[in-house]
Amino acid sequence: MQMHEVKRVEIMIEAPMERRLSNALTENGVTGFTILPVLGGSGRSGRWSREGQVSRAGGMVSFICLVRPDRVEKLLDAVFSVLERHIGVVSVSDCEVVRAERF
Amino acid sequence: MQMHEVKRVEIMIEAPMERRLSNALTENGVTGFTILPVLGGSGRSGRWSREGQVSRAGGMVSFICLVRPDRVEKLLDAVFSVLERHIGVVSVSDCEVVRAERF
Amino acid sequence: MQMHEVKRVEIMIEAPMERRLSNALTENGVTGFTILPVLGGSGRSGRWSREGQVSRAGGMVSFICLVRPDRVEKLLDAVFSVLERHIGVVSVSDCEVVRAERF
Amino acid sequence: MTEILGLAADNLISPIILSFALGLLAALARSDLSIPEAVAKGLSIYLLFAIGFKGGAGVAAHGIDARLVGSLVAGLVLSALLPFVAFALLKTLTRLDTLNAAAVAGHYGSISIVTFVAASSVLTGRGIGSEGYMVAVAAVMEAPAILSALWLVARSGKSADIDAGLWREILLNGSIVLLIGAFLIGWITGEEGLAEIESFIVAPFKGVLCLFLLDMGLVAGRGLRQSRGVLGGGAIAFGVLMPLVGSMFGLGAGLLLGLSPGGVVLMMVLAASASYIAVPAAMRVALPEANPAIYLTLSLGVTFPFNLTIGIPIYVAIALALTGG
Amino acid sequence: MTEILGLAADNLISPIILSFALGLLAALARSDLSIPEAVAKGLSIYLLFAIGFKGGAGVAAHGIDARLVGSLVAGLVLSALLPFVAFALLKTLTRLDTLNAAAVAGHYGSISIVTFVAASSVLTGRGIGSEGYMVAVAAVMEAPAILSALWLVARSGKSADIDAGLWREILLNGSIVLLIGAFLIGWITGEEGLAEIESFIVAPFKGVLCLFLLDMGLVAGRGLRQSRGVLGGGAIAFGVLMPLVGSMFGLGAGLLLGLSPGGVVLMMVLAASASYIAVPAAMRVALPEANPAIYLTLSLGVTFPFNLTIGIPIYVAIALALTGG
Amino acid sequence: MTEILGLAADNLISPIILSFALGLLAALARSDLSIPEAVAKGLSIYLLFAIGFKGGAGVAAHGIDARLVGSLVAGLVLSALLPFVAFALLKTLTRLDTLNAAAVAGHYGSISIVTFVAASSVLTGRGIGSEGYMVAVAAVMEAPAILSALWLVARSGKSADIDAGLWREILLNGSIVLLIGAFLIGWITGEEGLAEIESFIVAPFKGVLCLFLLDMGLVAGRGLRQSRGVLGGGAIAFGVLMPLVGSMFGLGAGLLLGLSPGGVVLMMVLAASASYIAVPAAMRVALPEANPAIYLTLSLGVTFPFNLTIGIPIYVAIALALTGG
Ligand SMILES: Nc1ncnc2c1ncn2[C@@H]1O[C@H](COP(=O)(O)O)[C@@H](O)[C@H]1O
Ligand SMILES: Nc1ncnc2c1ncn2[C@@H]1O[C@H](COP(=O)(O)O)[C@@H](O)[C@H]1O
Ligand SMILES: Nc1ncnc2c1ncn2[C@@H]1O[C@H](COP(=O)(O)O)[C@@H](O)[C@H]1O
Ligand code: NA
Ligand code: NA
Ligand code: NA
Repeated sequence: MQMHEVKRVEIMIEAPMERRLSNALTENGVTGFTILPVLGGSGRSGRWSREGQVSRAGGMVSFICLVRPDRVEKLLDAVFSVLERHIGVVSVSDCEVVRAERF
Repeated sequence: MQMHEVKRVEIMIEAPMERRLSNALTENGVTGFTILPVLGGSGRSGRWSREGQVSRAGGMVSFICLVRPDRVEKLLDAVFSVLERHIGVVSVSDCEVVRAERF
Repeated sequence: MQMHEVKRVEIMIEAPMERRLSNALTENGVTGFTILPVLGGSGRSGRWSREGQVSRAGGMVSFICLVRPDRVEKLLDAVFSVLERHIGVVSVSDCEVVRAERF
Repeated sequence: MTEILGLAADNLISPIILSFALGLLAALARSDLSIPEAVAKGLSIYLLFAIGFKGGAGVAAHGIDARLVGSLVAGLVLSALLPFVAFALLKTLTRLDTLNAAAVAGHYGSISIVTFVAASSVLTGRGIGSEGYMVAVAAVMEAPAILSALWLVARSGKSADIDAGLWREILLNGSIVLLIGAFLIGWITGEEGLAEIESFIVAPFKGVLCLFLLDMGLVAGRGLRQSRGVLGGGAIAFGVLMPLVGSMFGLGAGLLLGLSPGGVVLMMVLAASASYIAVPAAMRVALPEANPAIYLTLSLGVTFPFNLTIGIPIYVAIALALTGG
Repeated sequence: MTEILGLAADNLISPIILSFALGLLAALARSDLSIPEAVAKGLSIYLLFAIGFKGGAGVAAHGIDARLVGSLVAGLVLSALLPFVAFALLKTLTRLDTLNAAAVAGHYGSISIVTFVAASSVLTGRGIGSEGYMVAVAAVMEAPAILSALWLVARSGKSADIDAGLWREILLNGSIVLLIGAFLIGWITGEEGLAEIESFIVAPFKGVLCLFLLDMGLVAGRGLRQSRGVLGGGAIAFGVLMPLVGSMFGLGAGLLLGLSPGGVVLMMVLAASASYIAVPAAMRVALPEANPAIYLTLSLGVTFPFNLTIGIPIYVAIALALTGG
Repeated sequence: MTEILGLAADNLISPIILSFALGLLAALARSDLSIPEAVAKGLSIYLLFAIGFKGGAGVAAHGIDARLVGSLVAGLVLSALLPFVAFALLKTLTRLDTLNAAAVAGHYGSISIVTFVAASSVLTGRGIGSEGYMVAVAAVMEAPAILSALWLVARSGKSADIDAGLWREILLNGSIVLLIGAFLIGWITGEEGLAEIESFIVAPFKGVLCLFLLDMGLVAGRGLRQSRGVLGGGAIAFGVLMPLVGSMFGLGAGLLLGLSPGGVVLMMVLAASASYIAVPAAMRVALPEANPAIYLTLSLGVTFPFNLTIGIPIYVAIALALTGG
């Protein structure tokens, strides 16, 4: 099968910021992404787990966006406009997709 | 540690197709995969979130398969036999594993 | 944006081992990781799904750790000290991050 | 007429309807109020178990009825027949293509068990009895409509992806199995069984229904918000007309069978209501090209609220008038 | 004094408090006992729906009261005012910087609905009536405090990230919408509506509250364990003093308005309690640099248990003494 | 004999057993009926809380009993002893290696709290009283069997992975903590506490148990389907014989201690039942090489249904015959 190169951007972000990140992505033309639930984790701000949260104030979610390589820069700008002051992690890796027309 | 190259295939697919994709993979000799829940997302068919779903008709899941590089082609054929008419996204990336005998 | 290379280690492990793996990572200086829930899967020990589990004895979780390349070896040692006798899958891939100081 | 309006007004200010309205408004106002998926599913399991069990216990109490078989057959026929009526109406009122029209039509042959539960609760509230086996009729009406919808598609030359696995999924889907299973348990254990678990399945029933309808309102509201503009005026007219048309078929069947007034109401409700669980899931598998926004919005966003608020009082009024109940 | 102690002791050996203590101890001992997130959310939806509905039905039964508007205004003022009191107290007792002090202060102007529910249940248990509209007062007190906290931050030159979306989130947050919605449903459907769903929202209420407080204990215990050392002695003193100070403001408002003894108690409880749901969520968005471990531990780990165990009996004793109730 | 059969038949057509059967059949027929994990866990928390609380309230009502300590000791001894019996029986009936045989044996020394709850509900239904502290006996029987199983493995030269963390997990596992905690709360608050939350933990208890057993049936059915062929005839025979053998030990202990007829039944049930929550979790950590399909299928797929349907009526009949109850 004919494969096309894209970038896979993975963003761990606090749950209360979910809607804001979705909006920022959409407004910047990134209309394809998937949101995964997160059970817990550990970082500089310590360990946490979903169970210990009494409210949506706690907890994180993980965004996965597949984008064309030339759009990564713009995507990251959008992400950091939201994420800047918040805890969270962003990583980018290479991957290939079959149906390229949609990215 | 001695590392071995494999491919990581990530498939986002509608939840009602989960059983069919599992079966197609197994029938094509791909017996190793992991299924992750998905909270929501956005694509050409618009935005959705798990909360807005009244039934299993909605929602997606994410399959992750680690396979030996020479078996990717067959895996993708199996995936697209199921996925062809459905919405969903398939991506392939490189990674390394330690215990190679199991892939 | 200035990007830095890191490794992305993904570990599928049985749920009852979650606390032990977290501790092993933390004790070995890996203080950044995220834990994702897993719905089901298939491997050499057969197919399973979260629904079929009556207890925390069943089920798996997925750890994602982003680490500096020079720390992967130590991380894998920590992982295998816990995982050795248990079912589970470990894979390592390349990726890039923006804020490198935290890894 | 004034009586119907009075009934409708009475119905509208019940905690059940107002809970639905609260959910609807909250979702339309984009509040983050939400009921966790697992809890909503838990509530629906409770409702299915309770309504099935009480139906079975009812059959145990009043003995089996010669009309049971007739009612089941009527249900099967209605479910298979109504998609053709709906399809014709859709082709008249809307510009939907055959694929989407057939997909929608399938939903209207099948049933909404929550509408059925709400109607039962209205009947109980007004002291109108009904045949316990109507829950079995509800169960048999879930699936045949799917067959009719797929036949409509196949006839037009398009292909539907239908395998043995899908049939198993449709016929053994969780709601049907639980409803029929609880019905049989209620039937077998009878009055005595009912007495044992009455304070679980009878007393708190209406309150649980309120919370469930709150969730239905939330889901319907989110759906309406996301799919604004998907439905034209014709489609919306269909969503209101079709339940009325369907209820007439149900009325005919109920009167022909000689059901009790409450039984006639429930037959009308089953015919009038549209599926939003079993049929959409089947359609995603068999007709992936059909647009879920159309059939879900019609069934859940238009017809469900219509039946809940205006439809049920109308059906009650008509059935009582014609059966002299 | 001995009377207060007797009341406190009585209060301490109720199933509700002991369930909280069980959760707290289990978490501190690192047991893996846990209540699934979805179930805990389901329980809180039940409690909000029930308390709101009963409040509304109470208003329907006793007619609208001239003091309703006054109470709502008093609630708004207390919520906006108390953060300044809390801020001053924090600056005196602790070395928190302005950002964190303001974030904490915001929590103490707002309210904890579970503390309110627990106090209502104590009042019901002792046969003390209260104004049904106090749940509406609770709802209006959720948000104004956030504004005061952000103003305190802005005044000191720091920036708070506050957009229109955040206001919508705060004002239409799920708890407020459900509480007010259920209140209105209870009001509209009145006694009759209450009778319909009484065996769901009245009879099992206290038992559900036990399970919910078990979960609160677990969450508070985990929080305390994870943030050991985060709070100094001054902060802990604040967590115990501030509710007492706040309750005096509530007492003043209640007496001025001429509320019933139960109403005065509830006004004191609202003023004394601190938010751990709405305000922390808003703070994460608007003041991400403020440390959640500080405000959550204070509100959930110190003030909540204090109010639940010692505070409520004190407020009841004082209110009864001063109103002659 | 005919009496036992009559009892068994009576038992078989109760809503509780039929709900289990419904779940089992649905899973075997591959229906997608399922109860969300969170809801199932919520139901089990309810059951543990209710049974523990009622046990404690029972102790408060009837005063402490000289046999309490004896019963606890008997429970500890039975739990530690039965794995050796089970191991010997397994070595006779099956070809399991030492590791797997020891892992299975550990499950049969420990207990199934749902079997205990079902038996309590049968006793309540037939008006047979029992000692409230039997829930404490149940709690102490969870863990010792694990030690025996690990000792059996260590003796054969294999290594078991057992650290301090694991002991904490076993001894403070959620079910034990909740059961003992609720027992203490029931004891402390007594009749009065029970009255406060009776309509939550007593009235709906049996209905909740039905839904929980529906889920147990689903889980057992899925397990049986997935592990078809894992168990040979010898293992299945063990799964039916071992509870009968175990119950005789429980009978002996109960008669020696001079427990009430209901207490003897519960002691038999505890000895006869096998764990499928605490022990499997411990085995995954300590003996990862043992095959979970073997021990889970035996305990959940064979012994649990056996006890639920046939075992309990047998134990009741024997205990009543020998105690003249
Ligand atoms: N190196 C990492 N790898 C994976 N996830 C991380 C890493 N660092 C942080 N995270 C995630 O991001 C959250 C916040 O991180 P932090 O801001 O460092 O406290 C953590 O709780 C983790 O879920
Ligand atoms: N570029 C993308 N990156 C990640 N996930 C995507 C992307 N595009 C689509 N998806 C996921 O696939 C689902 C269906 O996509 P679509 O068929 O484009 O509507 C979306 O709801 C997302 O969950
Ligand atoms: N090749 C693979 N790719 C992704 N996940 C896998 C793979 N093999 C195993 N797994 C996961 O690891 C679990 C245990 O695998 P196993 O030890 O092979 O039974 C499976 O149930 C899957 O969730
Ligand atoms: Na219909
Ligand atoms: Na306050
Ligand atoms: Na046992």
